[in-house]
Amino acid sequence: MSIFLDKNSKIIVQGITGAEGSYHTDRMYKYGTNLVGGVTPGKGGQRTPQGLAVFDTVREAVAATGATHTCIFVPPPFAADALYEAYDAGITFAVCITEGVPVHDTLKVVGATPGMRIIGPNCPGLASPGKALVGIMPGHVFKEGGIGVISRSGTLTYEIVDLLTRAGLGQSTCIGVGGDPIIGTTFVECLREFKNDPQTQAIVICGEIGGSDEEEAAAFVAEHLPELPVVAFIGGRNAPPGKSLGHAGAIISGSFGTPQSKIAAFEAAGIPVAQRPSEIPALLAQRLAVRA
Amino acid sequence: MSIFLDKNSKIIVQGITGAEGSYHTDRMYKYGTNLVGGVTPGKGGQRTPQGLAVFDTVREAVAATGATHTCIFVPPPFAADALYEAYDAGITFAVCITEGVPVHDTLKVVGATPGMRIIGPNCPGLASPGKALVGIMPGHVFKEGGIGVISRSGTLTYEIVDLLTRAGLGQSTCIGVGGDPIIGTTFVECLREFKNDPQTQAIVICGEIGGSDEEEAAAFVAEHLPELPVVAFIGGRNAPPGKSLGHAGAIISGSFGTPQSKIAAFEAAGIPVAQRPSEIPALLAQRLAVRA
Amino acid sequence: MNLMEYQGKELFKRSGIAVPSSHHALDPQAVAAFLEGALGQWVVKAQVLMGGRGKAGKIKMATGASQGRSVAQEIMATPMPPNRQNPAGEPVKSLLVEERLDIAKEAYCAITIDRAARKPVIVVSRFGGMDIEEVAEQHPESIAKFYVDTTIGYSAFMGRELAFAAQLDPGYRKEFPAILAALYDLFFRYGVKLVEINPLALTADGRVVASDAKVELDDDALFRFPEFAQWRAALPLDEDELLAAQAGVGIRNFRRFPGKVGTMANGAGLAMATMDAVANAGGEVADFLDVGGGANAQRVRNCYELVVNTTGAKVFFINIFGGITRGDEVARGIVTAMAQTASRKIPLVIRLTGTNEEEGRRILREAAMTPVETMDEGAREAVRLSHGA
Amino acid sequence: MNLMEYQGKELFKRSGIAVPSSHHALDPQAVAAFLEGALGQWVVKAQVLMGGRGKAGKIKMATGASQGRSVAQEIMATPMPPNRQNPAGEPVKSLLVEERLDIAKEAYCAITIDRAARKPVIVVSRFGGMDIEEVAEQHPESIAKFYVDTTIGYSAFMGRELAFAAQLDPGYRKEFPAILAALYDLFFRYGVKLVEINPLALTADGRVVASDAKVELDDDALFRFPEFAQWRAALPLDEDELLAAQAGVGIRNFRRFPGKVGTMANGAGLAMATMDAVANAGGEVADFLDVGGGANAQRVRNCYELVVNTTGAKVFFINIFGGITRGDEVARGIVTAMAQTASRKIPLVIRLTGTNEEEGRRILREAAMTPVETMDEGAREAVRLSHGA
Repeated sequence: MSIFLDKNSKIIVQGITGAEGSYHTDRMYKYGTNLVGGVTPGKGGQRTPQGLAVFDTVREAVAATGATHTCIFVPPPFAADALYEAYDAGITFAVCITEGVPVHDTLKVVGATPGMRIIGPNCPGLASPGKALVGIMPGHVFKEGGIGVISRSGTLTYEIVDLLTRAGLGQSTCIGVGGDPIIGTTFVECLREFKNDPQTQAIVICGEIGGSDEEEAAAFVAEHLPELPVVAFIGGRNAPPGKSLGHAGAIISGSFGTPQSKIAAFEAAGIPVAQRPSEIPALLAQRLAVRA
Repeated sequence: MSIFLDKNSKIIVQGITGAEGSYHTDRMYKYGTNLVGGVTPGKGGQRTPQGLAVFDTVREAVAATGATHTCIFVPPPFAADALYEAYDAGITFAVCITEGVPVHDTLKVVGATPGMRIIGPNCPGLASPGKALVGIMPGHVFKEGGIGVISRSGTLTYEIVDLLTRAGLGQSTCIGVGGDPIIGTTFVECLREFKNDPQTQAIVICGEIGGSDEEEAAAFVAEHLPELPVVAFIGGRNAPPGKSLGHAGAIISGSFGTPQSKIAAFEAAGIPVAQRPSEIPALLAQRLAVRA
Repeated sequence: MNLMEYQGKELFKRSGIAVPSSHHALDPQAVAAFLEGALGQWVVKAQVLMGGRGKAGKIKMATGASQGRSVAQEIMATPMPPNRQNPAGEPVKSLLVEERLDIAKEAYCAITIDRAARKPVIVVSRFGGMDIEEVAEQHPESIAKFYVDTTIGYSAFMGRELAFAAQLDPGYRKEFPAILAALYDLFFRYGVKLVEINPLALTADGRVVASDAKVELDDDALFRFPEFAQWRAALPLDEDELLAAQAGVGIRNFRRFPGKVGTMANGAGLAMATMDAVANAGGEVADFLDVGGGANAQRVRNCYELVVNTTGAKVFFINIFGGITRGDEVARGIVTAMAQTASRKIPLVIRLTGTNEEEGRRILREAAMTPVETMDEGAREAVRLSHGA
Repeated sequence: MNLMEYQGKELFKRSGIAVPSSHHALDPQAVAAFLEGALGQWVVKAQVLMGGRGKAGKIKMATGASQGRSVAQEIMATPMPPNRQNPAGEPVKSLLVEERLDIAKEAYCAITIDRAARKPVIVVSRFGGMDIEEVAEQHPESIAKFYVDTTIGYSAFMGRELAFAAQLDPGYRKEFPAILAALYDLFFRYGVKLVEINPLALTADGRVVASDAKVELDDDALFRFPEFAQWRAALPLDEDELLAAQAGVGIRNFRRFPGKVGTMANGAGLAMATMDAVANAGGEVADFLDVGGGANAQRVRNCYELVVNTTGAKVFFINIFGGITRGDEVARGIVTAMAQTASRKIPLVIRLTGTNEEEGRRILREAAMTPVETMDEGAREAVRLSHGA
């Protein structure tokens, strides 16, 4: 198995003829992702270089292809509209790559689309190696296997996945949940899915400063996944309070969101916290060996 | 049994110390309804003449009494707020007596309170005879029995119930769904409940001009309750188009909401339509006799 | 409350929907003054609530002040011709003088509340400028609808979907989602029951403009918009509503008809059933009247005087189902009301139930009124008396 | 974007929240002019973003023009004293002259977005006029919160519940739900991240007035409100953001620190991890810098110049994880950038992965730069070079 995404997930791309959309459509297609079409209003009837049908609306795309998943590449002012359109057309899984979506837009969409799983916004997407890749992640770093990876960042995730792959530790599903303060799917929601995934034998949590997603993930692991090998990493330990570093969500406000609090939470849950990404494979191998 | 309401339903009154609220609280109390308290902001800590506790907020009332049902007597500008407060406090069944609620308020409340059953607004409430009465209906016309009654009006319902009672036909639950264009619970939703109520042996549908509730009820009966004796009445057969008569919802617009359409729908579903209320008991007795 | 075209367009302007440049004029002189020195052709439109202005010759072109004055005079000279719903027609009290658009295409769009779906519904057709019910018959495929989830509200994709589904001319596409956004905002902000743009014009130079405006406000929401009170004054009076308000009953609770049997009941449903009962007994009613709760002496008197003085009633059938009120109290109220009124007397037929109903009927009999036991009996008796009268 | 008090109060006024009558003055002369002939006592407040104005002597009372001028001069004479987040302090560029309220009680209310609940949260306390974190420690029972369901929005019961739960003085109760309604409307309408009234004053004559105003707008939503652009000009510049914008990277993507190791990475998470790697290797960074996607020659050059010219970097550690981009292309870009720049040269340590990474490293070696294979190795090397420099 794997979570959220597999070989048969039928996926469309919203904004498929835009610069970003067409570039990443090609990469996803070449990875072997089951893309079934795309949407650009006014370009219905065209075909992409890969031969994918372009539709004017998500409703038409879903009717013609049976798509259940969407990957959204549209500018920030239109991201909420794209998500509503997907929801209204019956899409159940949406990945929103767009960075810079107003936080109230995300807040409202998350509240008004019950039953649709949203990954992001401001995220690199996700991959179930060997099956499908949705978003902007580089396919070549992945290898199919038993490690679930959840992360708030992009390149750092690829870095960590690359380290895992080089160490022979393949992945079940890797999810970049996004760097914004409000995101559609949190670490805990990913962990809840991993809990029921037989392919996933261990988990890497790649957190960063800001918010309390890491603390909640630690508590969830302690309560629901005490037996599972889990390793964590926290980026931004040396960040000053009051300034967000790159990600809108990576900000320490007062006593909230500090690396100390996150590290303490992981350690209290029995989860080792790597000092540097390069330590992750060894920590993981160690935990897997103890279990076996 | 009965639907929506029985002897054990724990009921509060919102606006319990107002003129309307206190008057009808007394009548409900004397009927034997299981009232457990009421709400008037700023009067928390007082007691009603019946000895019921008054709370400042619905949240407090629910926490203290375990109430699940509410009956709302507040002026029109505050009705939506009262319904939201009930919803937020965990109330699952709300009767809104208030007449003159802006239609957009009702529209928004109905869309934003999934899982809470709302009767009304602009309705007389409901009664499960011998068990409980919520709203402003006169208790003395009812008699416990096997007839379910659904109606869009108030006094006409009492008239019909009175005719049934005098003819020896007791009632399971009688619901005045309300006279507004947008209401929380339609005929079809009541019928769906009656379908699973062993006490209900037959149904009287008291419709009126405007909307398509009657047509939908007829279709539902034909599909899901073909064996159940059902009798209908339509008020306002002699109404002119374009003018609402008393109820905001009783209006014929173009070809919509005409008595002809409603009568045709009932007849197509095999439901006899009484020419006058006084014919209802005989029609019902006849249908019950055929079945027995 | 239905708004006049110029009022609706004022709301459109506030909401950012393009309308033709225009001037609201109260008389031909004002039309002439506005057109003094104005270039090009203008349209002078009667401001009335009734439909069919074009066919009735109440929309005319004009160039210059002098022609403007003369067409304005023609339009205002006669009221709108009567129809079934407005047997008296409707006087023309003001005019809208409007830039004449060079129209390339006409479409239709509206937002209203769908009762069955319990959602706002947006309706669009590529055919505008004619009655939408006619379009529904002749070109059903041209009508596209979208039911809006109120927890989401309007979002631009809805406008895109509708434009594609209704096959609007591509010239509309770019602006259409934003026009619907503004229209939905207006609909939601002002508690509107119906807003309709028919036609929504695409001009030869590519603008999308609301060429007409129909707005129905929710009477129950007017308390939130005190600014609309001044507009109400400009609307044609609904005499029935005015009379009802004067008598102290709800404006929806009284409606006059041409028959001879006056009626009154407590509760709208019962009042409708009372009308039907009179029809079943072979009579014709003079009115629909819901006296509401608390049928006390003052209220009964007001209602009696309302019916006797403003309808052709020859008999007054009072149908009270005493749910909570006591029969004897209602009876005393009626007797007192009749003793106090200075209006002319017509026979009363009174159906009265409730606690102490026998006592009530005794009181009525003693006051020489006709108590009956059922609605049917009362209707028959009232019809009989009306024939005799 | 954090607003100054006078800007926040302007938004409050627009939204119908009562604020003291006031005048925004740019210098002592304007204060004096405003107070010429004004009766009673007034408060002169420094308009700065930093907290702790009272303790810093930047809020003073004044009666009359002459005293107004002199306290204004005193306040503007020195900047706000520095603290850890603002080591340079903050100059006082303008003043708010405000009616002095006769305050009977002070409460607190705020609306912000709760990340964990993914809902707006309204926070109320009966203790106002002090730091809310202090209140949370000393009087936790005085703080009441309400998480708002965005599909419902604000409704008056929330204000009633909060007033009871926070045990606000009964004097607040009547107006409080409407004040929160206006505050929520402002929060929602302008895409606000935090709005805080501290204190919300109850005056001796029973008015409820926002005595201070703190508003944080969402930078990502500013495109919807072009009217706020003029306000930004009045705010103290964040030099890092300005420099980032000039270099063509996002305003959140660059931040300076006192160390000697310049850093740059592609991706915010990797850039943070790069900072951490330098710290792990015993060094101190000169900056945080996310170059973003497409690390082409022009972008690399801009970033290099940004770091060399504005920080104390003695070495520049470039950490590129070539997810999609090719290693040789990035290497060529870096070489070209270094050839083109006119800025002074410092040693480069470059960690580069991706397709054709060996070829990339060869290109770098030939250009006399230091290619490394891992982030840790690069950090160690950069720290070593910075010590040597």
